This record gives sequence, structure tokens and C-alpha cells, in this order.
Amino acid sequence: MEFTRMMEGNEAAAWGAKLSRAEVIPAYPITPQTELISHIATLIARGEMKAQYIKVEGEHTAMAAACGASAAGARVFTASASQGIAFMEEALWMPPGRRLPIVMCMVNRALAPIGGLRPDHNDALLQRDTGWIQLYCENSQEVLDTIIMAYRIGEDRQVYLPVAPCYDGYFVSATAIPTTVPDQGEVDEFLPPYKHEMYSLMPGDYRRPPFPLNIAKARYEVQKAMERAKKVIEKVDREYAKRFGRGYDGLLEEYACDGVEAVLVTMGSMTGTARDVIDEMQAEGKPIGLVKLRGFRPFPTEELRELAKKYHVLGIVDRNTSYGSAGGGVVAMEAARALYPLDDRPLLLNFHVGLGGSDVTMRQIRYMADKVLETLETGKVEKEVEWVELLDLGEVM
Amino acid sequence: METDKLFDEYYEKSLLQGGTTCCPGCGGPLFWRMTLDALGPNTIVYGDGPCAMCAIRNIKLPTFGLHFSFVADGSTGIVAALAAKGRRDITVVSSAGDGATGDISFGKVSAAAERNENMIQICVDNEAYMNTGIQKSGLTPFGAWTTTTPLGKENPKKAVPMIIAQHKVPYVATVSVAYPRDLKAKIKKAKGIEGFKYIHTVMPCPTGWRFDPAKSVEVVRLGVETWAWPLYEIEGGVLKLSMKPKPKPIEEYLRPQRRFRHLTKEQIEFIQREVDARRQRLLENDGKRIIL
Amino acid sequence: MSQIVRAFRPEVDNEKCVRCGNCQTFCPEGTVMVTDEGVVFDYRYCKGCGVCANECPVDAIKMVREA
Amino acid sequence: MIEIRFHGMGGQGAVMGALMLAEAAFSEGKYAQKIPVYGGMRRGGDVTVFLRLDDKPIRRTCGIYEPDAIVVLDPALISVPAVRKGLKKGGLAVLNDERSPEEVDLGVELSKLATVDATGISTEVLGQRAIPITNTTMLGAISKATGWVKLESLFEPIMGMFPGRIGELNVEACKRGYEAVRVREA
Repeated sequence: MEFTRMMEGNEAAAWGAKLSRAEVIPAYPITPQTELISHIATLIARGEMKAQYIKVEGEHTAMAAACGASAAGARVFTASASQGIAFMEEALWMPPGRRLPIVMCMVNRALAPIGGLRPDHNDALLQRDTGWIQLYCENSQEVLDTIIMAYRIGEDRQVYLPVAPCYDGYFVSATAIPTTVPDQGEVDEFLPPYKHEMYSLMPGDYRRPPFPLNIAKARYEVQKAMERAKKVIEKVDREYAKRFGRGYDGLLEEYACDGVEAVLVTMGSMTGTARDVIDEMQAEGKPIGLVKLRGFRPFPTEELRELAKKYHVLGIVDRNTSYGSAGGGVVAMEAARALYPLDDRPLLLNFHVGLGGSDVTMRQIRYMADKVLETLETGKVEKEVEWVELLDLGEVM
Repeated sequence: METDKLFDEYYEKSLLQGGTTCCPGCGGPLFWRMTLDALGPNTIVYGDGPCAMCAIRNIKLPTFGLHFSFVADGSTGIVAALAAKGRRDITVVSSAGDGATGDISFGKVSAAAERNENMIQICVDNEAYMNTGIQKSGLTPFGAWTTTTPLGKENPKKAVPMIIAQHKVPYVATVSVAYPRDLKAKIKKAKGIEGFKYIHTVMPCPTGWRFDPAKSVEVVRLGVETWAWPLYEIEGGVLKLSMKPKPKPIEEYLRPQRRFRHLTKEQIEFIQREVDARRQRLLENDGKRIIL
Repeated sequence: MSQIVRAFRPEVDNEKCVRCGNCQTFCPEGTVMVTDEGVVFDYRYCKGCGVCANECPVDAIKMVREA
Repeated sequence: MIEIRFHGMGGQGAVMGALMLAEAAFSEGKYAQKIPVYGGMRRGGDVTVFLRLDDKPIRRTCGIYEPDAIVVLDPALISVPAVRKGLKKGGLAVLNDERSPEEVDLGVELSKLATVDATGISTEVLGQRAIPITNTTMLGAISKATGWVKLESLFEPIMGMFPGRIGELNVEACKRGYEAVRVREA
């Protein structure tokens, strides 16, 4: 039966895995992902979840075991964070190349040594080239819903790619809000059992994709699958919304954008805070909207181009850095590439904030929103990239 | 041609397709033919990377591999998937070379042993990184030339089977392709045991050990006869020597291999003393529990 | 699959052969077979390593130059 | 929206306390959100937890720098400047303190200041510990002093967190906190 109660992001993720009937869960603990796997261990110990939980000795093994299990026909779930994701790097290239629809939560946490235990997005963005679908979630509810959707997306024969629901450590992972856990029967109807038409390791029924003789072609197949995934993500989201009453607008969501000419673009938990700031500002008569980037891979290029027709200034908030880049954070650079071919390009501002795991405050968001509006008025970009945390905008924990 | 037809029929029945990409005289395909014979068709083979796995492309059973540094881990996933599906009838064989087993994935093999994963882990030991062009591994023996130990390796070989045995796994065995009956019996025994089984096999490598390929089987046989490669099993922690040949001088094993040709008389004597001491300890402990 | 390059090929003297089966057992490639008529080789896959000749207890197999 | 900041030492149950309060508020039809801010899972360090209560869904996911209320689970923390930092004028404080509320001055004009000897009560009810578990006693005090949640609404979250005998003792501590709290109103 469906029920709603206070639930942290990590517990919601465990419920997501349980409702998706994940069969094999190889995992290695790392803060802030630990509560996720201990919740799963508890669900299994209580007999409420039926899965093989492999207590592996490191993240590299976790992902490798995930590949083996997925190829052998099991639905696989795992999760990691930060150093764990970095340690897993080599293994993370395997599922997309082998077309294995594993779901792994990336519980975002800053990378050492210049970072704490709290979130920034560099750990997940580090994996932007590996071929994993990345969907960034705002809160517990979205985490739970996205995991269920992730299996539908990854296991779609148009796609066959692994999916990473990403969510911020602490601000989502340990933050409790009322969260609705859907009925198992409903989820079962939405998500049929895992079946991979390319793979079977069972003796007598052995099949796997042929060894690629043309490597460029094989890689292009992954690229095409990524492109097809855009439509699949949107379709699955619509279906989910229809059945469960909650949807997330696919790859990106426009919030309070009626009649505005400038928007902030955010990703992850800061989006919730930004919603409150945008509402406040609109109440003051300031015409600024918000775009939540939910899908980073595949990148919503066409969608962003559509936005560019409506909005003259985009203020992209990057909770990550790319040292020595062409300019700014990873999201800003992606967006710039997406917008470059347009004749009438919007102005692009880029903000660095929340790096190394520090809080993204209302004041900081307010500051960034004001900058965006200022740029709309002047029509000039004063600073392409701004490190907001270097400014004194009040206390930040 | 009649002979061709004869062989085609044979390959049809065999679990190993003819025509591997291994070097002439490589022990790899020989080992796999014997092993697959013993295991039968209800088997999944996991492994990738090392050069003895060239033969894996010719295995007609389900195979899956990730890469060189992925030992005993993908197979852990396969074992879990089989458990999730309730398939207890399928044997999972996980294979790797000496460098993967003893160096880069040593922790992974150890962890799989500690978890007592239900699979047969095989170390195909040709005593160096051969696929990359003969570089020293943790399992290269003392004195052996490789491209990274041009003067001979300074340290002894890592005793992986004994280390794995200390994980209290149900079964550990060393085998050699020169003794097919012993090899097949051990593989069959491993198949019948629940939990983590570790099989360590010597893999003659004419290319890396630098001997005439015709002597492939002869060299590893000499390995056993000189006690350079003692064959034993450790079942339930109890050591049992599989054969106790009258020891031939170690020089007979070293001489055909040009990787040892630079060794001085003193060094050979040193190796002889080491081998003698180990033989002594093995004989003393034969039939005894050796797990601490 | 690239073509087999081989300098020597095994040939058997079936008069001498005692049908012990060592050649078949130890051929790395599985390209030797003992039949009722004697030993036969699959020259399509034989790499000419010479293990069969080396393992033959009665020297019935000789490695001869490829023509 | 009420924004509340909990301060405690690791092991006193600030995180769980805030969560139980959130659950109680949720059971009464309110929306709630709990954000913990701690490092590792070590005991003894200081712990801050943010709690928001509202009649509509809570979206902002940032820290609370200007709380409407603070809850302090350990007397030693009351004098720490960071604990009272940003506390709004006209706000509210519930403190684990032996003193009467009249004796306490947080340096800001509050609408309500409540004290309860949660260390004493929890020691009596739950036994003496190096780090007294004061959260459930504080919850009772909060209920009486603030009216954010009814006392009875707290029992189920407490029993859910600590099943069996320990739960009953914690409910007892909660009731004792409710009875013993002293409130000074502006």
C-alpha cells in the first residue's frame, strides 16, 4: 500500500531499489551513501526485500560485480560517492560499453583534498564522458521516483545504458521530508521484470553482443543510444506522472518562467532553495525565472536552444569547477556549446557556488539572481565567471 | 578432406574451438581443453586480459570478461545473479593470469575468498606479464630474467596458493598440464565443493621463458620432478601432496629455460637450497592441517 | 583469423606408433588425433610447435620442413 | 514557516530528536523538513540540525542562519556564541538548563524562553551516561513550551525509533520534560 512519511534521501533511495525489485546489490560504504546501503541491508535482513547484497571490498569491485550480475540477467542496484566514484572510474566505463542497464546512485560529495564530506557535483561530473545517463534529483521524493524511472529508461531496448540518479549528500541524502512510497503492485505494473535481449550468460541460451570489429561504430551506437534516451526519459516521466501523480518534466523544468526574460539555471538540491528565492523576487516584481537542469547526460541541447529563444540571460550555477577550463564550470561549458550555433545567443553568466560541500544560501542565490537581472538591463556581461563564495554575503556553513 | 571432416566433428563436440591465437606451445589452450572436459557444458567462464585467455575466445561456453584488473569481481556478480535466479546447477569459473591474481587484483581475489564466493578461481601462472611483452610480476620466480628484471628478479615468488589457503576456503590446489589426470581430478573435485575453490596452474610459456616450444610439456613436467612446482591440494585446511617424486636437481628445470641462463653457480645452489627446504617443509606437513 | 605460419610440420610413422595417445593428450591446439588407422594431424590449425614429437615415447613423430 | 535550529553534542540525539519532532508535526498534518549538519558519525562532537515546519511543502534546502527558534540539548552549549548566533528578535529558545528561565539571558529579546533540566530527567529515567541522551526529554519540553506539536503526537515517533522497553522509558522522559519545563514569556 502507498504510504507517506518523513524520510531521508538515502532511505528513499533504498525504497526505490526495493520497489524496483533490484536482485543484486554489490556495494561498498562511503559517507554520505552509507545509510542507503544500511537501509537496504536492514530491508533484506527483515525479509522485506529479496536481493543478493554483496559486501564487496571496494568500489571498483562493486561496479565490476554489478556488470557481471547485470550481464547474467539480474537487475542491479548500487551506490557510491566522491572518492568511491573516482576509485570506480575504470569500472564505470564498462556498463555503457557493454550496454548493461545498471542503476547506481551517485550521492554527491566533494572530492579530496580540497573538500569536505558535503556535496558538490565534481564527483559525478567527472563521469560525464563514460556513457552513464545522469539525472540530478532535488529531494527524497524525486530520488525514490527517479530510481524506479531509471530502470525503465536504462532497460528500454532503445537505450540499454546505465543510469545514475545523482543527489546531494546531506542536503538530500540525510534531509528528511514527507515522502510518498508508492504501492509495490503499481510499481510492478509500471516496471516489468528485467530482460536484456542482447545478453544471456546462461549455458544453452548464451548470447552477448558481438565483439565490435568497427570500434568507432560501436562507440557511435552508444552515442545514438544516449540521443534516443532523451525521448525515452521524457516518455517514462510522463507515464510515471500519469500513474503516480508526480512528474519532473523530463530533462529540464521551467519554474515560474511566465513572462520573464532571464533565468537562473540550477542543478540538485539548491533548486529547492532557488524556488523560494525566485518566488520572493517575483513577489517584489522582479521578472526572473528558474530552470532546473535535471538531466545532464544526455544533455538537453535542443531544449536549451528552445529556452534561448525566450530568455536573454542565462545565469548558470555550477556546483563544480574545472580547473583551467575554457571558462567556468562544467554545466556552463556544456551550455555554451549547446548555444553556440544559434544566431541570436542569450548572454551567459556562470557562478561557482557550494564548492567543496559548503551550503548554497538564500542570499547567495539572491545575489546571483540580481546579477542576472542586472545583466538583462545593461545587456553586458560584467564577469563571465564569478566565484560567489569569495564574496562576503553572510554566514555559510 | 576426410581428416578435416574428422577434426570438424571433433571441434563440434569439443568445448574449445580449434585455432586459437595463442603462441605455439602455449599451455593455455591445453589447460582449458582439459579443464572444460572436466567441468562439462553447464559452466560460465569469467576472465579477460591475460594472454592465456587468448584461448577464452575459443571457448564455446558462455564467457564474460571486463578487463585485466577485474579479477574475481565480475564473477562475484555472476554468482550473485545465479543465486538470485535460483540456478544452483551452473558452475562459475573465474580466471586470471599471475599478474592480475598476484598483483593488481590481489585484494579482489582475497576478498572473494573471504566472502567464500561459490566459484572456481583459477590462476593461470606463466610467471610474468607476457601479453605486454614479458614484464616481472609478483609471481615471477627468483632469478628469472624479464624485460623489467634484466639481471634477474631479486625477490622470491609470492606464494599465492598458500596465502589463499589461509583464508580458510574449502579447497586450494596446484595443477600442471603435464599431469592431465591429476588436473582433471582436482577440477572435478572443485566443481563438487560449495564455496571458493582456488586452482593454481603452471602455464608453460615458450615465448617468455625462452625455450623451444616443443619442450612445453617437458619443462613443466621437470618443474614437478625437481619440486620447483610441487603439486598439492589443501582441502578443509589439510595439506596433501599429490605426488612425491624423487627430486631431480633443479638445474634440469632451469637449464632449458633461457630466462635463467645468466644464473651463476652460487645462485643455482641458492635456488636448490630453497627448493630443498620447501620440499622438506611440505613433506613434514603432508597430511596435516596447515591453516593457522 | 590470420593464417597459420609454420616452419615445420609433424609427420608420423604409423609403423613405429604404439597408439599411446600422448601426442593427442598434450597437443596444445587439439590438432592431433589417434585413429584406428594411426595418428592424423589437422594441418589447418597445427602451429608446428613440436610438442607431439617431443612427447612421443617412441620417436614416431618427426618435424619436417614445410615445403 | 518556522525555522528551528537544534544544537547538541554527538550522541545526545539531536538528529533523531529533530526527526521525531518532524514526524510528530507531519502526523498532525504539517509539512516538515530535517537537515543534519555533522561530519562523520563520531560521538562527542557538536551537532547542528535544521528543522523547518510549515503548512505547505518545504522546498528550500539550505542551512538556517536566522532561526525563529533554537533548541539546545546540552547546558554546556548555551554559552557558545555560535549557538545563539542569528537568533531572531522575538524568537524562541528551549534550553536544557537547570536554571529558571529568568536567570538566563541569551542577549536577544525573545518572545519565549523555556528551560528544563533534561540532563537530570534523562539521567533519572534512562540512567546515567557519559553523554546523556536528552532528546526525548527536550521534545516534551518543546511541546509544552511552543505548542508546535501535541505531546501525544510525539509518542508514536519515539516508539518507532526505540521499540519496546527503551521506547517506553523515552516516552516517560518526554512526559517528564513536558511537566518540568518552565517558560518565561516576554
